[in-house]
Amino acid sequence: MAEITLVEAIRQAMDEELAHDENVFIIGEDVGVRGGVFRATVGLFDKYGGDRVIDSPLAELTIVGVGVGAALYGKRPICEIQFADFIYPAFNQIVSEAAKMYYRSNGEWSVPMVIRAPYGGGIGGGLYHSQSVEAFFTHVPGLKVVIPSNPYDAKGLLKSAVRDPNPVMFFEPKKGYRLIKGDVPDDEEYTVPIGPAKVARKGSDLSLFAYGMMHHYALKAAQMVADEGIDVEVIDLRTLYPVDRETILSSIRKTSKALIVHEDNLTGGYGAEIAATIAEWSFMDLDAPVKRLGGPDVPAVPFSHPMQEWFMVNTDKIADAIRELASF
Amino acid sequence: MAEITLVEAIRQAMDEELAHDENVFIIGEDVGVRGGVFRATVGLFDKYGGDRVIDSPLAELTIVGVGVGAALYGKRPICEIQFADFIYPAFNQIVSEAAKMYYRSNGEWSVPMVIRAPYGGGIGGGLYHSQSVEAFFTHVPGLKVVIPSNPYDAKGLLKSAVRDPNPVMFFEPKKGYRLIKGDVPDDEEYTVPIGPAKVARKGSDLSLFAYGMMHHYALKAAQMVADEGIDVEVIDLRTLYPVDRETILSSIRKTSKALIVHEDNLTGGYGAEIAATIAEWSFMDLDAPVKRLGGPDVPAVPFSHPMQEWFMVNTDKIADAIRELASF
Amino acid sequence: MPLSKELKKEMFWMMLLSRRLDERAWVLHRQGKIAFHISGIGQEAAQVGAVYALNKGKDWLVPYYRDLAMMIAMGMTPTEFVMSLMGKAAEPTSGARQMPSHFSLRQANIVSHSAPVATQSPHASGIGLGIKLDGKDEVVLTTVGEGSTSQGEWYEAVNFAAIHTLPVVFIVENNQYAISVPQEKQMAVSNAADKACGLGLDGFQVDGTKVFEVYEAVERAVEKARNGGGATVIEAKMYRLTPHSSDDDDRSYRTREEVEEHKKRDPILLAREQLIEEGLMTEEEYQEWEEKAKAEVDRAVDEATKAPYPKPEDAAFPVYAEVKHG
Amino acid sequence: MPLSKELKKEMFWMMLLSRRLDERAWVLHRQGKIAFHISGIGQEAAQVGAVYALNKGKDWLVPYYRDLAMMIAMGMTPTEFVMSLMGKAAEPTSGARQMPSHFSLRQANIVSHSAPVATQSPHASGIGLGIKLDGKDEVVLTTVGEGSTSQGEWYEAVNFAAIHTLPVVFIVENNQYAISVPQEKQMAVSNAADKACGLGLDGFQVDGTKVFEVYEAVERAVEKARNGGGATVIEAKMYRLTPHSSDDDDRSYRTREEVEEHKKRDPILLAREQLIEEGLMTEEEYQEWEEKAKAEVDRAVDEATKAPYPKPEDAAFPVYAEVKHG
Ligand SMILES: Cc1ncc(C[n+]2csc(CCOP(=O)(O)OP(=O)(O)O)c2C)c(N)n1
Ligand SMILES: Cc1ncc(C[n+]2csc(CCOP(=O)(O)OP(=O)(O)O)c2C)c(N)n1
Ligand SMILES: [Mg+2]
Ligand SMILES: [Mg+2]
Repeated sequence: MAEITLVEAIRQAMDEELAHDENVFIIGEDVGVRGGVFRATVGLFDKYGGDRVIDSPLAELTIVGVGVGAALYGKRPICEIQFADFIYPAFNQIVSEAAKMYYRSNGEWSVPMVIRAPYGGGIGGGLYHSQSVEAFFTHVPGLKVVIPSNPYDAKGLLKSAVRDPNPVMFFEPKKGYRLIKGDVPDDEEYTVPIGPAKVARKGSDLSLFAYGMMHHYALKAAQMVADEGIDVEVIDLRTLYPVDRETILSSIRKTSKALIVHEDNLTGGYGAEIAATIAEWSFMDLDAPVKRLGGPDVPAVPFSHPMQEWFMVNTDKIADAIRELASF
Repeated sequence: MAEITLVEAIRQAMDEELAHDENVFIIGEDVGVRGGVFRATVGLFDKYGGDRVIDSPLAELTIVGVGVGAALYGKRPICEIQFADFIYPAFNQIVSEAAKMYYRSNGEWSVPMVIRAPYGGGIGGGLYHSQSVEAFFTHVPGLKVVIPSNPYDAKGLLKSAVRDPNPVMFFEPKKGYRLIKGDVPDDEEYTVPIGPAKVARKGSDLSLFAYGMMHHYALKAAQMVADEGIDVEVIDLRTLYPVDRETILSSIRKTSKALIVHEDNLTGGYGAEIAATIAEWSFMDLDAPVKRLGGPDVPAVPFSHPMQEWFMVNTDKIADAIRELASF
Repeated sequence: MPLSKELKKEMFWMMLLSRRLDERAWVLHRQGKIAFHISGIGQEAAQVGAVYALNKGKDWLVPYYRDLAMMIAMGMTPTEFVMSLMGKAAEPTSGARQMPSHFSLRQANIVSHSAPVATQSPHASGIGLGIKLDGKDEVVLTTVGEGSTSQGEWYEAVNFAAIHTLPVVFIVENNQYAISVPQEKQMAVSNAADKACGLGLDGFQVDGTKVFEVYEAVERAVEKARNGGGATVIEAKMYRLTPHSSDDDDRSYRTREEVEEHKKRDPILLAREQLIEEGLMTEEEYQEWEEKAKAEVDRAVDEATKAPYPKPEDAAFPVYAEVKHG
Repeated sequence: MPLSKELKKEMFWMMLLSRRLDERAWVLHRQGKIAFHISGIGQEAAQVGAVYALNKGKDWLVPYYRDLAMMIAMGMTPTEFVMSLMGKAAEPTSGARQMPSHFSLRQANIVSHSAPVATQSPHASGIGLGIKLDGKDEVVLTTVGEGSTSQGEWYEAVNFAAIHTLPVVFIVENNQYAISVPQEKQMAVSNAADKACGLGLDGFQVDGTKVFEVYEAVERAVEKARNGGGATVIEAKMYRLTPHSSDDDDRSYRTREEVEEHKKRDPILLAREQLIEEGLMTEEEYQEWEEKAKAEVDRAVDEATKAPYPKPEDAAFPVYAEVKHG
């Protein structure tokens, strides 16, 4: 085991997959000599060359559209979108093409590709370098949506994503790139399957669902209120789409209370689906309202520090929400 | 009063607004001499000329991006997207630009514009002429999202949309364009405010929330089960975003049961937000699970008739869901 | 490579068969037997000319919805096409999930396309990239309407192929309208081929009503691509002789005189004349072919009519490809 | 219109003030007083030259994030800029909602832009359309980096302006890199200006290190636009003398020698030499200006430092403009 950062785990996953399968290649802005603006591809250009690590033009539609074509040809592209906020020019290619190819061709054509993008706020990035975009994709059958919260999962899930025959959206909590560290086996290869959520902390009073950076905070908040006698079960959703209903509902059967947390805008966010799932399938198990905690409904995270803080969900806000719900 | 079709109501609204404010203009594909592929702009080119009714290049990004610029200049563009399925090339302009302009400039710049698009299936359009896209936009602060279900509302809401200082997404149930008829005053001008949902049918056993074509079916299904002694309150959501929480929650206080219907894919659809809202704020009023009925989670509506029928929500499926929930 | 007599005749046959099939689709629509048809009538020369420059089974095709004649020339059977018109389960493009004319044929390296225009263009560049990365001498040919070149998607696709010298031939089938909108509302250049100069690759215009001229131009571009010379834009100019689709009424935006004028340059007429002039085909032979085409189309309609519809619940799949473990 | 002595000196002053302000931003960043800076150093000639061709208060500007010198020349004060660097409430572009250098100045007809590149280009065309519809003789000028011309968004914007002969001047500030990516990975044409030929409008390249040459080229395009002659693409070629932003380290992708070589053609040096050579400015005058610039920048930092931050809850508004009834 070795303790590494989240971004290093992601780099390692790509390094191993480039070595493992010659059809794998990386395409994105500044992924080559620059090693990516977050250094997620550092060293890969030198190691694998310009044919495997391709600096694209400054055009996300190109990155994804060319990726789809290459995947149809039999390659396994890893497309990097520099910031999740810049994924919209590629929206048509993702939603109309990548997601629907397999179904529309009755299984004749598939698009094995990964689209990686750093997401999330709290890093002084303002409206256009802080966005959470997962909810736009957790509504699109044909896509898988993955958000890791720690290095072990990040590496294992990204390797699974590269090997998956379907298009996988892989969103990385950029604030955690260097902040979140964790152990990763350094002697054996492993993957983490796409699909199952993970009970990261067992508890009996309340189920707390989160992912990415917010899962990190959720664990801290659970720790915080544990001293106050509130026993929180914390679930790392990890694969957001398709939804792992079973893990979610079993937890509610045990705790009877649900709190869902994300940093994305509250209304129409991913939490709505989880809340709706619980309200329909676990209604008889519930003994309190299904509670959501999310970013406020303003267009995106503002730049100036005081306003950014106002926007961001954090450990304290989560702890408060836990207390409120637990005391219901 | 005169009985007119849904599409005629929309045409009249644009006609009146073009006459009412010289800053209003229409831009879109085939909106000129052709009068639109659904004939929603028929006659307007002849009446107002090519400067007010502009045939755009075949490029949705252009339609919306140029619309945003014109709105910044002080014009009031009505942008037509030929089918909602083709809105994705404009996604970046809508989500990054139109929606965020007012906030990001601290109120200095606003984007008064309407984006109209026919949506929905059941018309033999297959995967790419049948989509419901509202859920991508009901998550975007800064936008308003409107879906009318009948000619009176369509005309009144579209006129309000054109006069609104914010960007308004206006989705029209294309299957209802000629199918849905209704009375509209022909002697006096009126508008319908954007915001409030409408209790279209009072009832006490169960609250049924829908919009667009599905609202039309919802009313029929309510009628059907009325004979069986189930008294359904039917709410036409009309303005999907911002959400009219008050109308929704008051209805639940009365009926204690909620059924939400849309034709869009179930998971991550707009119904999730309504279900989540109810599960959080009306929990104590509920006596049954919050139920959603939506399209299945396949990429989009298939073409061939038997498969299309399998996909589409219809009056019978709604009636079944009502019966099931009412008997809980 | 100059075309042999046999090949020339074969090409004409493909055009003819495709035309009669296309016309039958209009009839089926009028008879209420199908719900929708989008036609390639008038564009057969460009389409057949283009794909005969490909090495079938080796090269790749990324077509658009008007490319019926391409599909027929590449091996899709008339029965398969009529099944797609009727939404029958066995149609090979999508198992009746897509509307008709949203083509795909896996075994012929013909990639599935969708309805939003120009989304296929970057796929062609991506396939070209795959070919280059694998060091193969395959070529991709892709098509689009002239109106669709207004999409940034087309520009980005060509730009990428030009930067990376990819083996892609971008054909623009310029039929002078995008539904009702004429070319001058789509672009300020006189010819779609002129767009190439702004993207740093060769661009040529060719008379899209002349099948053998199209063949020659595309053949040069294909061989250039195969030999590492990179991408080319070829505009084939012709005229859409029918309304945009069975949902369209073109009388609102163009005169009957204009349409009639262009019917004089119907590519089937022109090719037939040329073959007869060059002594490659006799009038009798032509009449036989007409009969044969009619028989093939009759049979296709017959077979397709008998073919079963999909089961409703077939629509539930296949959303995801299965993950293989190990 | 040839430039008067006064105007030439004023232009130089704007360049100088902007440069010293920009340099101070780097210092503030090193001091940990601000979190982020994106620099216009090396691009001042292109920027000042371009906006002096506009009729201030009448024409429109749709800038991008490197256009600090444009903003200063158009009337944004150094204090306002430093407030935006520091995220202070009173900064006029966004009330500190946006990152610094995401410009906007309502009273000067300078439109708010965002971070996703090239999204502003269609806005310029839309403003141009508004001008044309209203029959005004205003002009819009918009800027973008050369890398950003790879976006379909830019292509579509220029295409629309070309089709409709709109009064728009599209400037491409070609500083030879998009973060780390050099021009040859963005386009297959030799010059960004060449893209114009594929779009059916005039395109010119100008030496972006020479402020008066830029002025002359842009002035011609502006007057053409004003007189109904339509849009122009102008590529101003220069070099990005700093890393992409304060988050960047450019040593991974370019040599120090390359950067030093380009510093010899620093537009401030070139303009200063020219003014002195032409006898429009003395060395003493220049020194005075340096002091004056330093003083202005000092004062800006001072004022901005004292200015208050926004209140956290200010972030809740304004999401929607208020609907007026009646
Ligand atoms: C993105 C998108 N927008 C709109 C449409 C609707 N539409 C279908 S075909 C067409 C016109 C296409 O014109 P052109 O590219 O010239 O091809 P043609 O049909 O003339 O062969 C339009 C607007 C579409 N399919 N996709
Ligand atoms: C759509 C989008 N993708 C990626 C980025 C990240 N990014 C910011 S600036 C930049 C490079 C821009 O290069 P260029 O257009 O040449 O302008 P320059 O910065 O050199 O002035 C990139 C990739 C972005 N802002 N927007
Ligand atoms: Mg056309
Ligand atoms: Mg640059």
